[in-house]
Amino acid sequence: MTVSTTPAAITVRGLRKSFGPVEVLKGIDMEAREGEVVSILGSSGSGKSTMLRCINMLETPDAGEITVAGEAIKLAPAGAGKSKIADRKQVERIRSELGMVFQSFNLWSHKTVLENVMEAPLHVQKRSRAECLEEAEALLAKVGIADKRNHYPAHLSGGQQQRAAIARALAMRPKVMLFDEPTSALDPELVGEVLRVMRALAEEGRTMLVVTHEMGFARDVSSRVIFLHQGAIEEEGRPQDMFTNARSERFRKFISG
Amino acid sequence: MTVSTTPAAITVRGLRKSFGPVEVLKGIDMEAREGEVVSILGSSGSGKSTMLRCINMLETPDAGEITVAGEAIKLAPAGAGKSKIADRKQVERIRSELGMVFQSFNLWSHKTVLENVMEAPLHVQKRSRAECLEEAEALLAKVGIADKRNHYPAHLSGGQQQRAAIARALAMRPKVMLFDEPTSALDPELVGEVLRVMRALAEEGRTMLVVTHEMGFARDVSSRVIFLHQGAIEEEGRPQDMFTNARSERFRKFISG
Amino acid sequence: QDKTEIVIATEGAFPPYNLTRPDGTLDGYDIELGKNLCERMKIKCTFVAQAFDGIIPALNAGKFDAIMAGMSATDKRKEVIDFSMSYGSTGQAFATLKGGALEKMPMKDELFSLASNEAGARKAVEQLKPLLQGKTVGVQTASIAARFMDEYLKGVVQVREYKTTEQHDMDLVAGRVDVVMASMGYLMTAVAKPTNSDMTIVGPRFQGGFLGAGSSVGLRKTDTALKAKFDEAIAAAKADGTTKKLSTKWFGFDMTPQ
Amino acid sequence: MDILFLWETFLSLITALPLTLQLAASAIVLGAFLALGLALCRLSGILPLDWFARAYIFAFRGTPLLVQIFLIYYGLSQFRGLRQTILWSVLREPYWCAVIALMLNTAAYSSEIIRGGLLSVPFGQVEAARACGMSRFMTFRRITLPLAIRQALPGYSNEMISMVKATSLASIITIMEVTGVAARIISETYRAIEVFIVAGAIYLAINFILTQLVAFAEYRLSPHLRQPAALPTTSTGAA
Amino acid sequence: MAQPTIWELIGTGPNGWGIALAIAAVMTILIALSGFVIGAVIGVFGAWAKVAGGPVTRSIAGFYTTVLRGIPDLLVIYLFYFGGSAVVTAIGKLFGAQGFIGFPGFLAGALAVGITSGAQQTEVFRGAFKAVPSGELEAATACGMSRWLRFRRILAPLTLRHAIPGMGNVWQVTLKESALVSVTGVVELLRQSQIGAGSTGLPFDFYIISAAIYLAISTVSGGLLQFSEKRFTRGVRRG
Ligand SMILES: Nc1ncnc2c1ncn2[C@@H]1O[C@H](COP(=O)(O)OP(=O)(O)OP(=O)(O)O)[C@@H](O)[C@H]1O
Ligand SMILES: Nc1ncnc2c1ncn2[C@@H]1O[C@H](COP(=O)(O)OP(=O)(O)OP(=O)(O)O)[C@@H](O)[C@H]1O
Ligand SMILES: [Mg+2]
Ligand SMILES: [Mg+2]
Repeated sequence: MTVSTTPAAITVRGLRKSFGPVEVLKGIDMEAREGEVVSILGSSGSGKSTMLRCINMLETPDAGEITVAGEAIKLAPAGAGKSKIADRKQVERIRSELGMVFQSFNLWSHKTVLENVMEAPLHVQKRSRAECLEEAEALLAKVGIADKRNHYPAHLSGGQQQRAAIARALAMRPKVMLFDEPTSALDPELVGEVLRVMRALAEEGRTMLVVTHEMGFARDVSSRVIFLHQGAIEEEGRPQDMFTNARSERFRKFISG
Repeated sequence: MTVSTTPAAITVRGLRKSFGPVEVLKGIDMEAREGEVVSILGSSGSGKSTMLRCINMLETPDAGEITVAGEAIKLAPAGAGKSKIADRKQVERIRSELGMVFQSFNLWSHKTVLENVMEAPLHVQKRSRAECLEEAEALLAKVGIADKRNHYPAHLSGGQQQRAAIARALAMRPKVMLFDEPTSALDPELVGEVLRVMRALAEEGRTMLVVTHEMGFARDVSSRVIFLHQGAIEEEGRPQDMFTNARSERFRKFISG
Repeated sequence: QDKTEIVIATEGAFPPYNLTRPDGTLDGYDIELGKNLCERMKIKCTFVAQAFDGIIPALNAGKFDAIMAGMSATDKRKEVIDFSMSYGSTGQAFATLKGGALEKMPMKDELFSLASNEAGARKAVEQLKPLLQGKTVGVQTASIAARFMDEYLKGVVQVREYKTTEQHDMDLVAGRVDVVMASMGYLMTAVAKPTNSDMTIVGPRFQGGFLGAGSSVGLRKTDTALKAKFDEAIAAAKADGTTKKLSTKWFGFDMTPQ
Repeated sequence: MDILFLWETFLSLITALPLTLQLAASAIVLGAFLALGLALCRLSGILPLDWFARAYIFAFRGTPLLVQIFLIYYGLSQFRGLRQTILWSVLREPYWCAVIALMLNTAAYSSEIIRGGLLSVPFGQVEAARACGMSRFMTFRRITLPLAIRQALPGYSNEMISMVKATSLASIITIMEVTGVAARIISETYRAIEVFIVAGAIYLAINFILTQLVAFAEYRLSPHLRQPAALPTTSTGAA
Repeated sequence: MAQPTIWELIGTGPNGWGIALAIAAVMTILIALSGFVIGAVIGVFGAWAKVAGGPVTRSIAGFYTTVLRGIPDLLVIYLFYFGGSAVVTAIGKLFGAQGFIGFPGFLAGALAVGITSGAQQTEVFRGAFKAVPSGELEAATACGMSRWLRFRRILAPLTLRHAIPGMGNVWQVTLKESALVSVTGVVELLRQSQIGAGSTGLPFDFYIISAAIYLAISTVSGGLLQFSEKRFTRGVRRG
């Protein structure tokens, strides 16, 4: 692992998670330093989404330690090899600093696009309505769906929903962003657009964990690549090293398609 | 348009569709001959999904004529510039020959993966249980989720859900397949896998309409490409022509990302 | 514990014993007599309406102090509450449809007392048995009429129990039952209703014994002083003809108990 | 408390139990079919059917069951004409009047519960069924209804329980089911609380069994909402 | 005896029961409304306890819903009115209800109705909760919403969307159930009709009048429910 003086935004140690009899994460260790963009690659079902979801405690890890901005999330044993959240307030506070874009978007169906984007800044962060509105409009314009601001999610196309979800996550100005395949429903042109937005965020020093199938993004934008295979990290490193000179046979096969 | 002697599997003439005040499809004319693989490209919100959904009448077109395997779908005027389905039985019959993979998968949440795949062959097409089971297992193995056969959709990863949806559509052995971004949630390796499956289908003479953001697929597999822009066909042609020598400025910009 | 003020409960929908006027005031034989009795006892009393269902438990729970609701003092009731002496007794009578098979029931208007003339009553019933064989009789649930059917006509007639007497009248008119048994006082007013123009009172009447000593004031067992006062007042009202006057006004005949 | 009295009361009440169960079961089963029909009328989009169902539900939910039973039993018998027809052979019987009234009433309530369940089905899943050529009926039978039932079950168990309790109103039309007998014992003994406690225990027992059955059904019907238990895993690892 | 017509009966003339019926109708609405509101509050907590509670709260809630839904409502009212007289008096003081109605029968009735209605609403809310897509809740969790905020902003509106038809049912039931309160001496609509029917010997007229008044109350409340159903189903796509 690269040694660095930048403080770690996210540290994951010995993360394990099973669903029923199946162990999905088999002890993950990783770290993302502030301002880093980490791409998480891996085949379908390898545990990428589960890992992101463990980081903001949507799934409670069975074992392991997760540290966000230097603060370790407190877990308590819950018997039968499981854990549970020990301090709900702490987790809520930490979550409000982690933005998440879900693989399946999960927009709130009873709110319009604009309301979706304004919800968290307004009610979780308690910022002023005028400020939230202005920022929400700007974000919607940035992702190109300003004209859909008053539509309900059910009336949007797939790509529009995904962009709304991205805008919603950005609206919280989180320190760390967790993206679960944020460009899966987008056309090449928009992919370029969204990647530009993400690059700008990276330059502002925002930390990002991005699950992606866009090799272009992994190679060109990210500062580090993690390759998950069957619930364990098979290989990780700087993209220029990994894409040209991968140690793992599995990874070489993966990128060749 | 290329003149050909192969009969048309799908013909669309003057297809129009509005949602409220917004006209989403502004008169689409297209044709897919038997055994053809037509890629439908277009930016997010350009009406690709709506077009596929009109072809199997999940959205009723406002105007226009849709012909599947030489049989024109009967529409009746419904006032206010709208139409409605005139012959429900006809539409049901036609639908059972059109396989569809939805952009949002739409797996049946109360059935396991295997049950999802077997449902239509067993109950719509009334094939024997043994045959359906054998075929379903084979399809699941083909898309690589045989071990998840007894899982419910809620317990699958995004890519696994998408593959289950593909298997479900294939299980009906439809004459025409409508794919709405069938590889959006898949990693490059699986994309390759699924595209191979699709190519094999094409070689069997199955007609396919594929909405996709995979330029590789559009270029290498499809026999024709349609580029939708703001609800109208901006350009169409053979992929080799379009990708090297597009007439439309818009399309050139689109593929350059 | 000499009370100067009491609350008396009545049902409020059982004319002519008690009924409610459209403006909400209570009226009827129970009420007029009750007011008269209170004057005699020099007690200020208020009448309230209370559904019959909960009336005895509510008395015992202390929601009010006395019941005057055309209630017969039966043995069963006496297990739970006390009764004053009777202030009205009409006996139990039959009613059937005009032109029906039972219209010609014998012994019309003859009165048999189960207390003083048990044997006579039994003979009368024996005479009625062939006529009533297999007929359906309507009575009010758990009323003394129901008890009468159980003791004297079990196996001969089919009994149907109704929540209110009015309901068995309706079923008599509709033809679901052949004959009903209820208190004479009630039946007199029932047959006078325009809707019951086909109904007529037939056969003998019965009273006394388990049929109870007639309508009495219901009281808590602990209120012995109040009971003494009521007894005294009722005796006085009987003696000076008040009960005769009031019952003739409300029922059309004198029902002062002997 | 007087144990002997409670026991005697119990013995008298239990003889009326079969009648209570019979009334409840016939009303619930017949009512369920009618309810489904009404819910479908409401959702059919065919205006006359929709209005008919609305009016029906309005009338039967809007008025007390007691009044309905009363009007069906005593009210209809007021019409001399009706007493001459064949219908009278059914309406003459208190039992059938009770079943009819209970059934008509529960159908109105159940149809709204079923409608709520039908509306909660994610539309994408209906579309997927249509897209593979399922007829409207098959889509309904294989996809919409199973999903709707899962959603409506808790509410429907409410209604079934209400029906069991509502059979008690049949006592006003001379049917001697559990409450009818209880009312008789009360007016003979005036020990309302004790009798009601025994009757209550009997109803509670019926309803307890009923809720357990519904809960079991609910559990069986929603494996997709639970974590997979030890499924037969022929684990070959992810693809 | 000249029979008054139905119009005279509902009028305010010498034979008119109009005012008495109007007062009784207001009483019915008051009992039903307070019972329903009490029930809604209990229902929310009950459903929450059942869905999110630990084993102890869950079994308490389970016991509550089973028993309160299982026993006849009349028994609950009896227990409150006779048995719990002392408790009711204490609570009455707490709420300062004395001045308003001036009769603990009302309080006993409203509480009894509320507690039974609460058991039903618990089940309605629980069923509706299960229909909320888990992804939308996760999205709320992920942006750091506290439990309360998530409940208020996301869960409650989405749950209500599915709960409203069921709540409509419970409201109708509660409205009818208010009639049972008459055993406590409260003169509500049905009791007033029985008084009128008994006192005049015109049962049908009175039952039809009361049915009409119940229908009128349902119409108004039905309108409100439909309005809220519209409001809460914003953003739902249906074929
Ligand atoms: N039910 C609906 N009601 C209103 N507007 C709709 C509805 N469905 C789609 N639209 C609008 O129609 C337009 C076309 O939608 P469509 O889903 O066809 O886009 P698409 O080309 O598939 O885009 P994507 O690549 O993002 O999936 C969009 O602007 C969308 O907002
Ligand atoms: N709630 C659950 N219950 C049971 N199994 C689950 C659950 N969620 C995920 N899994 C299983 O865990 C494994 C990892 O899932 P995960 O969603 O993390 O995959 P992924 O790497 O994100 O894949 P994809 O690229 O397809 O989204 C999969 O095999 C999946 O079936
Ligand atoms: Mg995933
Ligand atoms: Mg689309």
